[in-house]
Amino acid sequence: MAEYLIKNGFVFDPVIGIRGDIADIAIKDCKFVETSEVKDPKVIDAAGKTVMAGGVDVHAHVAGPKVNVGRNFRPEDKLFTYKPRSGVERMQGGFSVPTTIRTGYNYARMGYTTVMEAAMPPLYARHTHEEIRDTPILDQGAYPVFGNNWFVLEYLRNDEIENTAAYVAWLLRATKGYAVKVVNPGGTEAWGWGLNCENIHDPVPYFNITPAQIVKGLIEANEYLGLPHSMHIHANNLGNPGNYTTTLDTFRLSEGIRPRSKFGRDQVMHHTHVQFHSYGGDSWANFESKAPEIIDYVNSHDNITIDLGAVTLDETTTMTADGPFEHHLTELNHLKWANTDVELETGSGVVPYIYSPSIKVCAIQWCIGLELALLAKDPMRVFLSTDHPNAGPFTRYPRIMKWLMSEEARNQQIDSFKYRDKVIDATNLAGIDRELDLYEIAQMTRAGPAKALGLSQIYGGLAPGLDADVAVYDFNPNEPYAPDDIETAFSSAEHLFKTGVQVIRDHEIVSNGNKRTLWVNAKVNENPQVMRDVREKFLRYYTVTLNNYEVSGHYLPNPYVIEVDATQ
Amino acid sequence: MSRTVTDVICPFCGTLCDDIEVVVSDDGRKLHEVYNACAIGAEKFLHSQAKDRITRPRMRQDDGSWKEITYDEAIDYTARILVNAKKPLMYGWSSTNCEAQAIGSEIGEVVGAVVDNTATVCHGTSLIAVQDIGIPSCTLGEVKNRADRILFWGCNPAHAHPRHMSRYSIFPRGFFTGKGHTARKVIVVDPRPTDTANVADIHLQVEQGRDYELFDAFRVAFKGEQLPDFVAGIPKEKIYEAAEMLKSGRFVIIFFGMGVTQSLGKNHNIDAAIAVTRDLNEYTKAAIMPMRGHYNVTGSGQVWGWLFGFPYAVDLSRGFARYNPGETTANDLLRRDEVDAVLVIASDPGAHFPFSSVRKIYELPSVAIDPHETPTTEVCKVHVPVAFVGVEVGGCAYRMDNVPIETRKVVEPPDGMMTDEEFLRRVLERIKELQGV
Amino acid sequence: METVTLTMKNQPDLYLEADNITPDAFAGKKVEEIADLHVYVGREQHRLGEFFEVSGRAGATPETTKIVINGDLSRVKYIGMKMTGGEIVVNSDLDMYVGAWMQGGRITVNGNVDSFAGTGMKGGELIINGNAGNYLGAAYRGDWRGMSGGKIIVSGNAGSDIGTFMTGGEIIIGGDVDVHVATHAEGGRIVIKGNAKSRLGGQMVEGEIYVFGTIDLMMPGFAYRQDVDIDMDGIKGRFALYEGDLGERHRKRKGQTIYGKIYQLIEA
Amino acid sequence: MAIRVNLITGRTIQQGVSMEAGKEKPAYTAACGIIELDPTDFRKLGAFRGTNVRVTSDYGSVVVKAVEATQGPHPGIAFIPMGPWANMVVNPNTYSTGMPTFKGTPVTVEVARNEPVLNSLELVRKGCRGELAS
Repeated sequence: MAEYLIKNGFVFDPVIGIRGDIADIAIKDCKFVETSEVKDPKVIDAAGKTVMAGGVDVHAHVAGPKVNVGRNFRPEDKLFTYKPRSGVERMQGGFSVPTTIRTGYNYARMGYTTVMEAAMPPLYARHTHEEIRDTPILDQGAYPVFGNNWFVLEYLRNDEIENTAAYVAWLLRATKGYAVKVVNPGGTEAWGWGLNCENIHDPVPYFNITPAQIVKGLIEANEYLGLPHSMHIHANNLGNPGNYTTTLDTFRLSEGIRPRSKFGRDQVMHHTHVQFHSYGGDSWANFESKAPEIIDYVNSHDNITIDLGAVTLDETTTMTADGPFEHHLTELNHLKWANTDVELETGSGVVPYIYSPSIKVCAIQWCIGLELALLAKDPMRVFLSTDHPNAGPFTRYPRIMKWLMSEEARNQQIDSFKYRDKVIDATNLAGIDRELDLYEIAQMTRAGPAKALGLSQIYGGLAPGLDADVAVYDFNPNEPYAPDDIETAFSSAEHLFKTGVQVIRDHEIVSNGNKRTLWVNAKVNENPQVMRDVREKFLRYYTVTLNNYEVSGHYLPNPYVIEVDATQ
Repeated sequence: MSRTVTDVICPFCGTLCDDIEVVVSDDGRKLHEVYNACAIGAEKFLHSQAKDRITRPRMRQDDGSWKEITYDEAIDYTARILVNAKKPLMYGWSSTNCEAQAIGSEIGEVVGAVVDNTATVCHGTSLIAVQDIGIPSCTLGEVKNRADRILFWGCNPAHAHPRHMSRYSIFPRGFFTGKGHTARKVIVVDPRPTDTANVADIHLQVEQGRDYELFDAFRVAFKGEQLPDFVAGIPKEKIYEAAEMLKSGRFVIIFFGMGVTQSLGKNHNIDAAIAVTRDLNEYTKAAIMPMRGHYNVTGSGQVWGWLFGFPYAVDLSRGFARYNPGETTANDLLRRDEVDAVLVIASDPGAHFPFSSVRKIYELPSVAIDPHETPTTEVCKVHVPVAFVGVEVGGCAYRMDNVPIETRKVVEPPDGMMTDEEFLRRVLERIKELQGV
Repeated sequence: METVTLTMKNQPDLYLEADNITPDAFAGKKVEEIADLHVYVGREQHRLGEFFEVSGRAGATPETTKIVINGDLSRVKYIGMKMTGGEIVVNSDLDMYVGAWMQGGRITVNGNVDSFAGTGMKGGELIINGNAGNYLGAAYRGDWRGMSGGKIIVSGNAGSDIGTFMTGGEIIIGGDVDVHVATHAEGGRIVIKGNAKSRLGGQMVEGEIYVFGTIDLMMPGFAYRQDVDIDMDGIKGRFALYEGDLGERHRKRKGQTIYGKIYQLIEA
Repeated sequence: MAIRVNLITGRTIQQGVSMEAGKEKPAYTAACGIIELDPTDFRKLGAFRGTNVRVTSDYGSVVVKAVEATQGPHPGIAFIPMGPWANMVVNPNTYSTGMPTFKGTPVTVEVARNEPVLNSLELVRKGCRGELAS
């Protein structure tokens, strides 16, 4: 393995605790090492440039069945934006839902090296892994969804945490999944009948359980197992005016629960794309931001982490396992609607959406996403995301960084809104002068997400021993710059190393890398009841046999297995 | 002695039954018996054992006879016709695994081909409709566990998907459907009283080619608006009755097939069918699903979806991907003389394309990769026999509801035979040699 | 206005993709530079000059550039694609995508054109003195924003799927049309001076279709409302007005539901 | 005598089974080299069941064996199972959708008692070489 020395860059790294000082970063055998340990390194001159660890995305929809529905049913999303093949790069298409090839390359161009697929329907796990396999460069894992799963509903109806945990462990292994994802708990099962669960106490039809019981039970099962990541939730009532109370109710379900994990995380609940869950008012007419109420709660409760789901004001494609929400959306915008309900497990929907700066609600949504970040007290617990592609494509992360780092850029955007004054009235952003620095950006995009995922032993920083994922950006924080310079620089890393392999050199992709797929293998005590229930459900209700369900190893050509021992 | 392999996946139709049992010899070289499969599926497994099977590539000679050639010669020929062409067509892909499809996609990229799959003569028009209006759908287990209203429109599962009705749609007892078929209402729309129509509560014998009008009439009926006395040969009272039967269900599923995708209107018929489904979701829960034909035509659309962003008819000739059925679809390309070489794999356009297109294949440099002897192999210059996917080699396939299932190898192919995947991998290597990269 | 004349001298083995033949690409260029523009045959890239004699001169801007094309162009695609101004006159039949996504200027084709002419058109004029193929003035696959402005005039017949997802602009057909007209339309106007077959206005939300000749079969979703007298923009006479598609959802304006409208001539 | 009928094509279980058993085999010809006619159309044609007939459309012509509809009645509609025989006569027009019009081709059916039904390989081979009688 080659040795590298990245010399004289301005280094921002919360793990080492270095805030833009000039330092050298050494790489040897895929890992960061002390500079004294490299003998004959290739030297990268980073003088005048910014150096950060590889980015970590805790929540994006980048691989699997609904993503591919989004690709295949939107040919117009690829019109005139295709990038031809050249050099090591294969052809790349799609704007809001890029092909797997473009997904890998474009994340790398932004300096990201790890991306988690946020919702994997277990029955479609094989598909998700096929796409992950064909996404170059990135390390990836996928979160199977549990919040509407019949096993979970039946066990938690009777508070059977141990059985739930045993089932979770079995399903993580069967699907090669990474974490416990919950989407609109109970609501998507209700959608099997065209219904929904609109708050945490709305009972799930036929199953005699509430979303609150599901969420609390899955947090407890997650901690019973001590998984690397916490339960990761998209709460009920997404996208509706006045939903912030549901969000706060959901947060409160974590109260009093502490993490029981040896993977270094502090939270027991990660709530995702909180922008979509921070709405006040009771109609689109008096729709307003409740970001302060939401972030106050997060600021004062250290067992919660969130990601933003920031709106980028683009034409995009929404996609979620929240089936009833997508139906609601297509009723609003009358655009094409795809839906897939998945037997015994989950559902999903896909609808194109245009976040127009000329529409008041869209502009308010944009403000809310940024408010959450700017009002956050602990950037180690609030992560940058667009819930790609729901609030906007991930390729806009550098633009969000610009908005977070520059009040001038925010004001330009606010002033261009068609309903500027009404938007200002309904939000708080115009009064916020905070400008994040690159250290805080590194917390929100590197160290924080890595820690929340339980992966701070390999990702998120530049400390010796960590995997050598590092980006060099052509950006000098000590020279004057225009807001757009931030976006330009962070859209195109000058150099990128992924696990010690240089994948970008002089802004050009030079290698397809050495991608890995992460999954969690949790060992539990033998549980004959759960295995009997599994056999029974496959025999009677599934349409595939149990023996054809598990994803076999060859779908993960380069796996990275995290072993968890929950036998007791 | 023999042994039984269970949980075998049937590589015939999009129903992708995965409960087949196959009895093979102890050494795994002979396949003796097949259980649980339908007549067609059983035949597919058994045919792999045919004594007169072609096991080596062959090339057509000037005098019209075949000459056996080596796999190396076949690889070289295939690579050369693709490299020498300005715009080759690589067609088929539906009866092979996703692994082979992925390599084929890369070949297409490298040589600037148009890749198209059998959806082009099957559910391609459904895919166009989905792009125009979307598709509210579900997995087949949702149908089994919830559906109490079943509408088959322009499809005849009794013949084309023989186990569909018993495994998924009309007869099974599921979680919320413990009474099986007795609690389900079945409507069939077809210009013929098919064997499927015989088990229906209502058969609407639509005037052939007037499905679009009848779908529209359903939508008018849902809204309580007035209909003409007859639409598509059906009296309006029957349309109102059928519309009410659908609205009164708790979970409606519409299955549709070639009767609507291939008749006048094509994508519009499906567009209107999906609109009917959307409408029904105002009143109850409804889903719709195409009855996909080849067992892995769906997978081919998925692989190209994630690699290129389009499910079929993908033109890679200019180094990037373009898509427009009517231009980049196999029959239009052949009819219009837009391509100058043809590779056919895992399908039989010779039997299933209009003859005017078949003759174009005959006139071009061409290779057919197929375990069978077919009308396609008859008109191509080179025939490359390969192992049967799902019988002699495993690999991933996607069911009609897009559920991916890994097919199993149950028996050894004849000695020395290549798989699709191996052959294509070697072709790709040879192409890179010829291109000097 | 300056004029560049192209004369086809060599036929492509397959089809020629000539998206660079627009006033936008030619403007401000010398003859040699125009001859150096790229055209494509399959995966091969060629110079425009390999297929065309190029003469005359281009204007400084698209608006001041006219292109006249002679020879047999029946195997040439994408003429005038995305053009924003100026003029193109083609004295030949053309293949697909003439004037696709055009935004301004004028294209005159003295001959027939194949399918997808005027796809996603936003503005300008496309005049076809001949017949047009299918998908004239239609949306690109999957796009719900079809032809939104400009005008297409066809002297002869047109194929199926005219004006799919049309939201604005006008299409005038001198002769007959095949099935599926203005499907999913949410605006715009289509005038058919000859006969129509069936499926006019299927899933139509808004917009107008005028038919001077016969209609083989009216959609069940269209209801006869009344006879109306019209005299505007060259449309004159007594028409039977049908509204639909009743199966679709429709907007309301000032308390009134807005429908798609089909006007069929009763007497001139 | 000749009759005009509306031709549709599609799968039958016999077509599926014989296709998987080998398209070069006689069973495939027996399953697909046929046209299913309604009894009323048989009467109009004035032919017995099992007679060879020539089916002709604007797009081509083929000889198949006439049999009685197995899924009828459907007067005025004729059915040839999907395959090379049907594809000699179907309407190849795709209306720019990629999909030929496999269903709904007007055809003429006339008795052709002495003309043979070719097997599938022969049919396409002779067709490609221009050796078919019409």
